[in-house]
Amino acid sequence: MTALPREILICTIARLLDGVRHVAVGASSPMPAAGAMLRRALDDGARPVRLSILGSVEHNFFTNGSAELFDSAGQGRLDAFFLGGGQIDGRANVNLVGVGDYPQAKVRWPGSFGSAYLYFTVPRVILFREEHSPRVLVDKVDFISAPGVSEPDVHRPGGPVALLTSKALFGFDRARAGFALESIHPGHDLDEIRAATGFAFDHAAAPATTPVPDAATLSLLRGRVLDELAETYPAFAAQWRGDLAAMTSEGATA
Amino acid sequence: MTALPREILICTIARLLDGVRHVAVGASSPMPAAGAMLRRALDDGARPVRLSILGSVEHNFFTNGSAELFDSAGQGRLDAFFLGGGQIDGRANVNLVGVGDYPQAKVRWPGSFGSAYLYFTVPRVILFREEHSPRVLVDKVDFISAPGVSEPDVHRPGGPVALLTSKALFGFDRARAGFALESIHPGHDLDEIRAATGFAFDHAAAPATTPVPDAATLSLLRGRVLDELAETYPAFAAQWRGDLAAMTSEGATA
Amino acid sequence: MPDDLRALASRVRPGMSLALPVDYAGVSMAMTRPLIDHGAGDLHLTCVPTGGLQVDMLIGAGLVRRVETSAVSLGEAGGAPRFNQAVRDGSIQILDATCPAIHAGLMAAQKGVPFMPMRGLIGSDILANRPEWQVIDNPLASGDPIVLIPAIRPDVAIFHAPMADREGNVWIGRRRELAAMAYAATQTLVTVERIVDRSLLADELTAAGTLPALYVAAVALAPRGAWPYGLWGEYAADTAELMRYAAAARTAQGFADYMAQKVPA
Amino acid sequence: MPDDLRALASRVRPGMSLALPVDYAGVSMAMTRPLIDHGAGDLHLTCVPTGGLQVDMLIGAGLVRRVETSAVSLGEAGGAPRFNQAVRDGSIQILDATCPAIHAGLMAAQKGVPFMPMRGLIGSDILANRPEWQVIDNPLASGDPIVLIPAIRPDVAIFHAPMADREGNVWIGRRRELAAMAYAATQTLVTVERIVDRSLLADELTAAGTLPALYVAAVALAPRGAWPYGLWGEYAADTAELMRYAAAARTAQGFADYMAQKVPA
Repeated sequence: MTALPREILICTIARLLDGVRHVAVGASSPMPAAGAMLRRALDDGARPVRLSILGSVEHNFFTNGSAELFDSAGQGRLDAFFLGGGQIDGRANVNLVGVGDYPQAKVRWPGSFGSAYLYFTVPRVILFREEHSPRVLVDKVDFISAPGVSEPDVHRPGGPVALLTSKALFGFDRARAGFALESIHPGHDLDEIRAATGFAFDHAAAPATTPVPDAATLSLLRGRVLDELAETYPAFAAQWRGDLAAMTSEGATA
Repeated sequence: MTALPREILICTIARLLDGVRHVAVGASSPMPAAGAMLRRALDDGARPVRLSILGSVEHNFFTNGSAELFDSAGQGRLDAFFLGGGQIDGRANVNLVGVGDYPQAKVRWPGSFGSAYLYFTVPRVILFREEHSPRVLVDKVDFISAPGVSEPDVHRPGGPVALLTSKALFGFDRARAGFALESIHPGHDLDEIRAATGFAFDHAAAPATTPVPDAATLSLLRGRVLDELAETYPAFAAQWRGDLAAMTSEGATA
Repeated sequence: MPDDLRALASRVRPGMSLALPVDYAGVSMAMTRPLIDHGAGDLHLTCVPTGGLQVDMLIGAGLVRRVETSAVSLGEAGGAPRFNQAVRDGSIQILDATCPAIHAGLMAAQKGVPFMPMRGLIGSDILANRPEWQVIDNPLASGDPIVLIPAIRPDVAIFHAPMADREGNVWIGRRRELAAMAYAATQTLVTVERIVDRSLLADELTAAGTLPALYVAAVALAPRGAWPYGLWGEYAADTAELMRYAAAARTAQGFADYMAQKVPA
Repeated sequence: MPDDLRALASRVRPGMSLALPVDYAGVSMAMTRPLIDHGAGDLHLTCVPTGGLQVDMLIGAGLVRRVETSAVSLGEAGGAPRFNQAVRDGSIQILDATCPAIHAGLMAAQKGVPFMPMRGLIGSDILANRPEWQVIDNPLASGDPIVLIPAIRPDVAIFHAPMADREGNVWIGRRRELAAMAYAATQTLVTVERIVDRSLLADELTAAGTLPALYVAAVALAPRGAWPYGLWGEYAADTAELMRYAAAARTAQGFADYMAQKVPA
């Protein structure tokens, strides 16, 4: 079976979530949600994986209002979280506020949400942004919604562990405050990554290729996970099913 | 109609509660509760008086656990509260902890409960202790659960306004940090009060007598209020009814 | 427009601070037009902890001086056009926050204390732009910087809930940020889907999700009062309408035209 | 004694700190004898915010090193005899508090902060005897002393509730101090009147009063598990039994005799 690009991303996310007990994803984040659902399916019977989808009624087991997610992070009960960002820079600083001089930004985004807290308190924060371009991955963000690293005296049990884009997976080294290229997704190459990345990063001379899911994982993903996902993200699930159907018919006619 | 001594106390409490919107009483405080219920009955139609009886399911409109009473006081939403005390001294310091050297007190009482907070935050705290003796009304408490007065820089919107015992009513002057005798209950006199009080207090040469309730108030008290009270304090209400019956039959046979 | 919504709106006076809930918690959209018609301006909005359509409309109507928020957006329908424009123009002051900082400020007001400590924030430009948020060295463990968030005490909190009883108790379910807003605010105005005859405090099952009348200044009936937002356990959001607004409100004129339309029954 | 109560008790290890609720909130009296039989001692008890029969029994059984509380009593049945004796003897350390200080310490743990500020207390001997409670000058307004209460992070919270579901969600109604204990504690052990098949989170009405399984380490069935205390909405306290205990436990021997009796079915 051939994996779709988004399936490789979802399986990569599931891999990054190995071992978590509780992961939260934003309201409109189908790919992280799918990755977490795949993680839960893979760990079925071995370890319970709790998934909170913010703003969802269905996948919200909180009962103390919108503060409870943050409280649970402060208590050390939230293991993993995803952050996007209009801009992400080479020190893993995240900007969710805008482009240009603050406060009268040229481009204004919604705002920082809970990033300035969760980035400090959640041990495994995964930066996830599909667009991999110099516009997003900048040398220095215009506004720091949440900093990638902190001085040693700052209480910070959490922080970034990885940056996943449509082209590649980077790991983040907190000591060095920089990214290292871990793998390039099939169909992309180092030159392309270099050109698309606005910050400097470490990499092997011949970087690894991001692993493609095996048949068992793919079938779990296209079965149980896709069904679960469809409840919360029907449009995303429908498009995915459409692409799978197209791929199958292409395969049939090839 | 002749008023029972406890009825004079209850009516005095209702008088002290004039104008409150929200009053809280302890779990086993039938007289303060009766005073608050009388206040509510007197204000019926004019102003809603909310009554919280701590630990009661019936008279508990809180829905955020046992912290909510204190939170509501901190928000300025609690106008009046009652404090007792194993010892009360002339500066209105209250001791709910014990007699003798702390911590290995000779006599240990349950503890300070919420006094060290509510005494600071509730504008109208009424000290209520039926026993009027040098053992209770002391010159200086052995342990300050909650101080009667504070330095001017201490945030303190609340504090004591009065001390009511089975013998007399005192007002408290925060500026002078001392009590003044306001009135003596019928059947008692100044010499008796002096002998029974372990601290010095101001008083008029001929102190007033605590007013006895008029017929309308007494009938409200023995009707609606006694019925309401019986729901939460059945034993107290039954004894009261018994005393009323005895008084009536005495009157009939006199 | 029902008189009682008008009466609720009339409690808001120019210059007041208003606390408004996040999209999915119960936004009293029914109060939006009464507030605009009433016209009290120069408002300070506190979004608990983020804002959306209602905030965008109040800004578009020119009633807002300042917004404290962790974000303003229309969710799936994209950015909040009148908010974004006002920020670019500098016609409103923006106090960027992060969700738990707003919760912390309300909690300080709930507890009657001047501040709450909060982890995180240090090194962010959010903190750099909030001079009233102080960093102190944790007095209980030196060499441990921590941020203090001042209490947020809104003049008025406004939200929409499924039901209230005749005593003014309001059922908020597990959306306890609505209680937090009410505890912190001086007065709380609530619209509801329905008014029930039986006291919500009469049994423990409904009592568990009830905000007591102690905190509620006024209640008004407003069926489907969160529309076009949804109300948890009641009805879903009308995404098409949010999209229609988002498209219309890209310009000031488009916003004015949208707002001039009759509200659907 | 059911095996599952024994299993719950076995999670308590010597030297641990235990959070126990106030009389009327839901005391897991069913866990008292299993804890005593299990025998893990040297315990630090935190009463949320006051203690009663369970605390007195654990002290009488010699399992307690230290008690932090705002009061210990048997309510209508009078003083707590084993507690009072232990305080006089100096055989336990007493950390006298005031109710909202205990709530503040738990809230700090809930919020993941090292302390909470609190009004009141200044000038009391409670404060004078708690060197770990610090008075600082409010950094946001000078000349304003305020107390900081350090976070209370119990190892184990133990309480009794009406019901749990098969996923481990527990219905606590409006007794939200039980949630506060669970948020603050590392693990929470719960006994319940009954286990229900339907998820408590499946509808908003029950969800409103539910503590999610995220915070619950183990649940065991214990019908009438608060006896002789009552359980709100379920059954009243057995005052006669509390009186019987109060009379018996005036002496160490009387306490031992009482505890040696078979528990009524």
